[in-house]
Amino acid sequence: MNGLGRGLATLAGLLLVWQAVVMLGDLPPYILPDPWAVARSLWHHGGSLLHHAGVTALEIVLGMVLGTLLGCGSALVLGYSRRARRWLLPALVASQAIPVFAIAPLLVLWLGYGMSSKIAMAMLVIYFPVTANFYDGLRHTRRGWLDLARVMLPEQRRWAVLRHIAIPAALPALASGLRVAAAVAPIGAVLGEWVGSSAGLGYLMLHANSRMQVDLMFAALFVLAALAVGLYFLVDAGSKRWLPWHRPSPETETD
Amino acid sequence: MNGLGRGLATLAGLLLVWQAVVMLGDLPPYILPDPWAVARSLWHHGGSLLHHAGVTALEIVLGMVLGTLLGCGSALVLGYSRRARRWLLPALVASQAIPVFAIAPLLVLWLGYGMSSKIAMAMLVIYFPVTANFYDGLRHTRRGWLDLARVMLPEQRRWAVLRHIAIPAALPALASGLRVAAAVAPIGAVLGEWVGSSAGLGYLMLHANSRMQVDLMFAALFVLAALAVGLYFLVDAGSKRWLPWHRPSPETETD
Amino acid sequence: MTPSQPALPASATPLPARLAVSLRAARLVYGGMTLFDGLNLELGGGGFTCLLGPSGIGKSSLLRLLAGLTPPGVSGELRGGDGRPLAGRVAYMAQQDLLLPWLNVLHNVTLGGRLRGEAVDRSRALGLLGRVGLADAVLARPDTLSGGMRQRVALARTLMEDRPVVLMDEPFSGLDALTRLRLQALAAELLAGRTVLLVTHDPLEALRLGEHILIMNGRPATLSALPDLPGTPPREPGEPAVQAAYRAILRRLEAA
Amino acid sequence: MTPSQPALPASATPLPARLAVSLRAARLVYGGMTLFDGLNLELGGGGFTCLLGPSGIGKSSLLRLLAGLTPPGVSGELRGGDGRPLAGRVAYMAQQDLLLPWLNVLHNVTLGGRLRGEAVDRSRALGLLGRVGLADAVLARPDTLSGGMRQRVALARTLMEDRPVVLMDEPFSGLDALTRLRLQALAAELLAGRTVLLVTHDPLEALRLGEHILIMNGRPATLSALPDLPGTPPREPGEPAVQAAYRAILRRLEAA
Amino acid sequence: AGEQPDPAKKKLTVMLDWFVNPDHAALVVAQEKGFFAAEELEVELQTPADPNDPPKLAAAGRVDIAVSYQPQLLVHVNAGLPIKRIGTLVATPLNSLVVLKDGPVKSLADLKGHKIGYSVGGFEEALLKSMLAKAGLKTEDVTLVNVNFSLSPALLSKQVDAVIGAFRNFELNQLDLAKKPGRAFYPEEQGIPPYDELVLVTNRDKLTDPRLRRFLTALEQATLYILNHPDDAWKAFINKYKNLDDELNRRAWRDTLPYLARRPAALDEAGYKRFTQFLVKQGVIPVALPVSNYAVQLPLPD
Ligand SMILES: Nc1ncnc2c1ncn2[C@@H]1O[C@H](COP(=O)(O)OP(=O)(O)OP(=O)(O)O)[C@@H](O)[C@H]1O
Ligand SMILES: Nc1ncnc2c1ncn2[C@@H]1O[C@H](COP(=O)(O)OP(=O)(O)OP(=O)(O)O)[C@@H](O)[C@H]1O
Ligand SMILES: [Mg+2]
Ligand SMILES: [Mg+2]
Repeated sequence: MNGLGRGLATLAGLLLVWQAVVMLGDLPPYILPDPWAVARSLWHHGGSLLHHAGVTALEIVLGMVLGTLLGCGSALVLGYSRRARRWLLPALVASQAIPVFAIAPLLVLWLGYGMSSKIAMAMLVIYFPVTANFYDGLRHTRRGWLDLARVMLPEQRRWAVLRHIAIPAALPALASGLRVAAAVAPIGAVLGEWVGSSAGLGYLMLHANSRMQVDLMFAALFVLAALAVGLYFLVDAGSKRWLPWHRPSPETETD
Repeated sequence: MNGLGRGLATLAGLLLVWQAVVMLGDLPPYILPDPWAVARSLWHHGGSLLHHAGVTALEIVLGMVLGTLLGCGSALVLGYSRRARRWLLPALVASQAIPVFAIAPLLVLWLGYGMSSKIAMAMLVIYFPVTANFYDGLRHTRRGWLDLARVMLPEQRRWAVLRHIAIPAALPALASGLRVAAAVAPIGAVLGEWVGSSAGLGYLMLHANSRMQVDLMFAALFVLAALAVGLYFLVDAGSKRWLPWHRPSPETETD
Repeated sequence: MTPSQPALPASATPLPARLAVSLRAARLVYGGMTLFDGLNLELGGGGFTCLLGPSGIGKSSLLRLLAGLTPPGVSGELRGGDGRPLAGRVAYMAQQDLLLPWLNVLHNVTLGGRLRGEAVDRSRALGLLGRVGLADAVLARPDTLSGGMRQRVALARTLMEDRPVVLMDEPFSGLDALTRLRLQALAAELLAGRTVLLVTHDPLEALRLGEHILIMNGRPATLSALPDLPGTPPREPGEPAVQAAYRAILRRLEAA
Repeated sequence: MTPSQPALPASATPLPARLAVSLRAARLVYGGMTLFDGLNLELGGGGFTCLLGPSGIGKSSLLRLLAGLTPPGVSGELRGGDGRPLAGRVAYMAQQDLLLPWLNVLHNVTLGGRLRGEAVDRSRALGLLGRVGLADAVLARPDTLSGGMRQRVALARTLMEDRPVVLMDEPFSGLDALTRLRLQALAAELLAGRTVLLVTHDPLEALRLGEHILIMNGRPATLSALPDLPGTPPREPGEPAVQAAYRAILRRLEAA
Repeated sequence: AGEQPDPAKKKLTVMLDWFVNPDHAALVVAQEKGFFAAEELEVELQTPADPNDPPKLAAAGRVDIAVSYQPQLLVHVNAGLPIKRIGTLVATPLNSLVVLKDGPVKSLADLKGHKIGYSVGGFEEALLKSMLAKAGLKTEDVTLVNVNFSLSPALLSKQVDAVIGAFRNFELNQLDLAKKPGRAFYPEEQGIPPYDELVLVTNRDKLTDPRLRRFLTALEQATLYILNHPDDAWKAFINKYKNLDDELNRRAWRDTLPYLARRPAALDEAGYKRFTQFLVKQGVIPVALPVSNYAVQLPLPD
């Protein structure tokens, strides 16, 4: 069975489980609507969902690109400078624990209600998995390679060593981080929409939620999840393509 | 300078930046109070902050433990069974894109306003970094080791190979995931409290926010960030302690 | 070497029946480059066969194939002398030591038993480690060992496996001359009666240990046997027959 | 070997001045175990010195120390013959090949130049690769190479470095007899006039290449020099003086 | 006051307290039916993440006008927010304590030992306290849970037995449509002085902005239009917000009309004073500031 077929079958399975939960748990629609209601809503609001999904997708992609850049940059600074590592790492970790909604007015004040606040949020959410994984890769460079570089280049030219040895060696770890990032980036964009917005799937969901249109909310969730899955497998394929020396062992290959 | 001293110096640096932001950005105290106001509030509400921090810390720790167990379990299932991999992986990725806050209201309705909904939220937030990193480690076991195991154990006894080879080999990747998890777990717990609760730092923030005690809200944020940093360095120290064969190279060591 | 060999000192299990190995019409292609095609290999039951050949010719690939580790692009028929597959009856020592960094030396040596869920014969493992000269390093982590020490751990792990067919890829390459002589003798003793295929780059080692000597050469590679030497191994390197054979081997390798 | 050696064929740079190396009162302790203490080593400017010794005695550790890779717990004074530190004037080939898996063979060989931001002498690298027999594998990724091929890439990378002091840790251990002879000759040719310290397990290799032969032995380890052999390397293994020295080496090693 | 029309004529931004709903009828209709345009105003409506944010952003000058609640206004001004009320959207309480009709609570006295959900700390607790006192109960007799604006779901899923802060025009309909009709207890019938549910606030320094007066004029006209042409107004409303066209909003619209402030600019100074004193007595705010400190009635343009 090919990838598409498998995906559809997984989908069908999940829908069945869902339906079973609704029926067996005797859940009222305001707690969990049944798949049909959601499908109807998906169909009924198709145009508007598509429109909002487009907005969110753009935010996600931009957030992903910028967040990756920022995350890689931070990891490099951490890997480059011992001083940065000592002072910056705790600050980075602390920043992760700050819930957006708590600083929403601050964000609005700085970034306004436009797309920038959403992109900033998507960045924030993916920033840490990228930074932490890449940095982890950078600090675990194989000892022998560093020794080799030290003999070849005895002056403290950390940047050259980073560039030619530590960074390529850490790319597989970065790819791990990017896979996590791809799966959570949609949350970031939606969180940004939470801060205040007039478009996007997050806006649609909050709106629907506040009006107890739970089926529409689930339809939006569904579209969002599809975006995440697509992004994840894109990143996965990319990492296999660009890191040929770090392919999964065939026994555990996905396809 | 030792770890504590550095921590305090970082803190002082951050406070300076904060003060500068307040002064230069000319931010009114109801948007961003200055550090002194927050420090006063920290002192003044010390007892109640401690109480609520205790509740949140318990939620975080339980969420962390359960999320790690669940994440490791999922990664093992993915690593063990090719079938599971094919059907489950897309579902897992999809589940990640579902913004916690969108299903937080539902979770609360299912699990009540007690501690279980917060623990579930913390679990949900850390689940994917743990699963994705550990699974990544499991699927990239060094080829030679798998070959060795195949010769020693020609029957398909995947569990033995996982247990003795793939799992230990993937522990460094798991540690990476746990570091990310430690930094984001507090958000999960606080999101859970934000949706509905009667104790915890999230509750305190909500409460303070609706009473315009912005300084108290930031004091709570501060305590939350401190929890995250503490948890991160705990996990980091643990991973260095328990994975002696995978220590960072001395050049990039943190202390 | 006769079947009435004294029992292995470090092993409590009975000597397995001598098992011949046959590989027919093997073909291995790597990205358009045919390593070998229609290659046949018959190993009689019991005894050392040494495999020599230039670097990069395909010795390790052949060994991996015999160990059941078939890469993509391989075909051929592999059987034990009894007509059944070889799986489960082979011990394999790869060219890299493949020690697991999280296990100490003793646990690395007893890995096979633990993988199979068998009771681990600790005293036999300790005995083997003593005989490869690592009695003091039993609890050391692999990353604190020298290259030669690592190789000896891998050797002990292979000897621990106690299988009728043993495949070894340059098992002594990183050892000093004396240790090497000692471990060659140890291997000859412990693996007596088993079917051993040993890749080596040292013609003297092949001459000392091998009942049969195979030379792999050419692209696609072929196997050719050196005429069997008189006497039973381990032989003394000083013997005139050995010296003559040494020159013959160098000539054969040069002919590539 | 006189200073008026012909210029290196594959190198355009002038031959660097002969540089002596001196290590005084070196002490290395690993977790309570003293590898050596008060160890002195003087290498005259130019010429091959071969270091022999049992596995695990500390040869690689000594080489790493000379390369400036001091592990914790080390003390001692390391200087060039001109009194200045050695840093930047050493090429080092470790016991493991340490190829970077993401670079092809050519890029691995030219790594040093790229690290230092120098213009890369591609044609010299290709020439070296040709001479180590890897002309066909120039664009291959390391994980598709055999063990001996990897070792040859590492050798080419070391030769590419063009430094007055060259430290090599078992550079030929994974090569077949013929390739080994050829590469020994290549190393002797390209490294003429440099100060070379070469760890080997093969007494014949040491006798063939070494102007001086050092034997490391004991715990804490000490260095003792073998009386210098007549004639200039590379020597023929058949010479009677070589054969006598061979036996002497085995005796010395045995004395440990 | 014959001021010049603002030549810059930049947008007037209004931040709602919550997502658009029939409470905002006057704002939406003024926009859709051109009452703002007639006053040469270009108005932009925004929705916040949290109902506590709009006054802060108005105070910070990020938005011109914010929709808030009278009790919140007093808390905010006491905390030093430089804002003042300039208008009213809903001049009576909408807030109520709601229970399920077939639930265990039939009277306020039955609340003893039950869980009550609330959203806005401080005020709603005070409200509850005095309602409970009327029934002879204390705050300690019930368990309070902050449900952060998820009032109906919390009640429907029986996670709480009552909610305070439910709007009688909205949550009651919501429960009704979920086939679990609710029962409301009205604060103003339990001894709590009436107050303005929804007010418009702006930064103190903006009070002279001539556009504010024109804004209030347009609002007044829109309100009258809604009362005179409820069906046309509804159509205008759902024409703009198509996904609000459902039974819930239709009913909420109908139930909201009676509560709309007829004269949005008018200020009931005595009422404000009385309510402020109530809040002081309940300990929600420390001191009763003069009304002029937090509310004004702007002179309307001729
Ligand atoms: N990082 C380390 N930690 C602890 N012990 C170490 C470490 N590295 C090396 N050793 C110990 O130092 C000793 C010498 O090691 P070294 O690698 O120098 O030996 P060697 O002479 O090169 O041996 P070989 O011929 O086997 O390569 C060994 O006993 C080894 O166990
Ligand atoms: N995974 C692979 N992909 C492509 N080519 C490969 C792969 N593995 C091995 N080869 C090629 O197959 C050939 C034989 O490799 P092999 O390791 O069997 O050589 P060998 O005879 O063991 O050499 P050595 O004595 O150097 O260990 C080499 O040319 C190598 O480049
Ligand atoms: Mg090989
Ligand atoms: Mg060594």
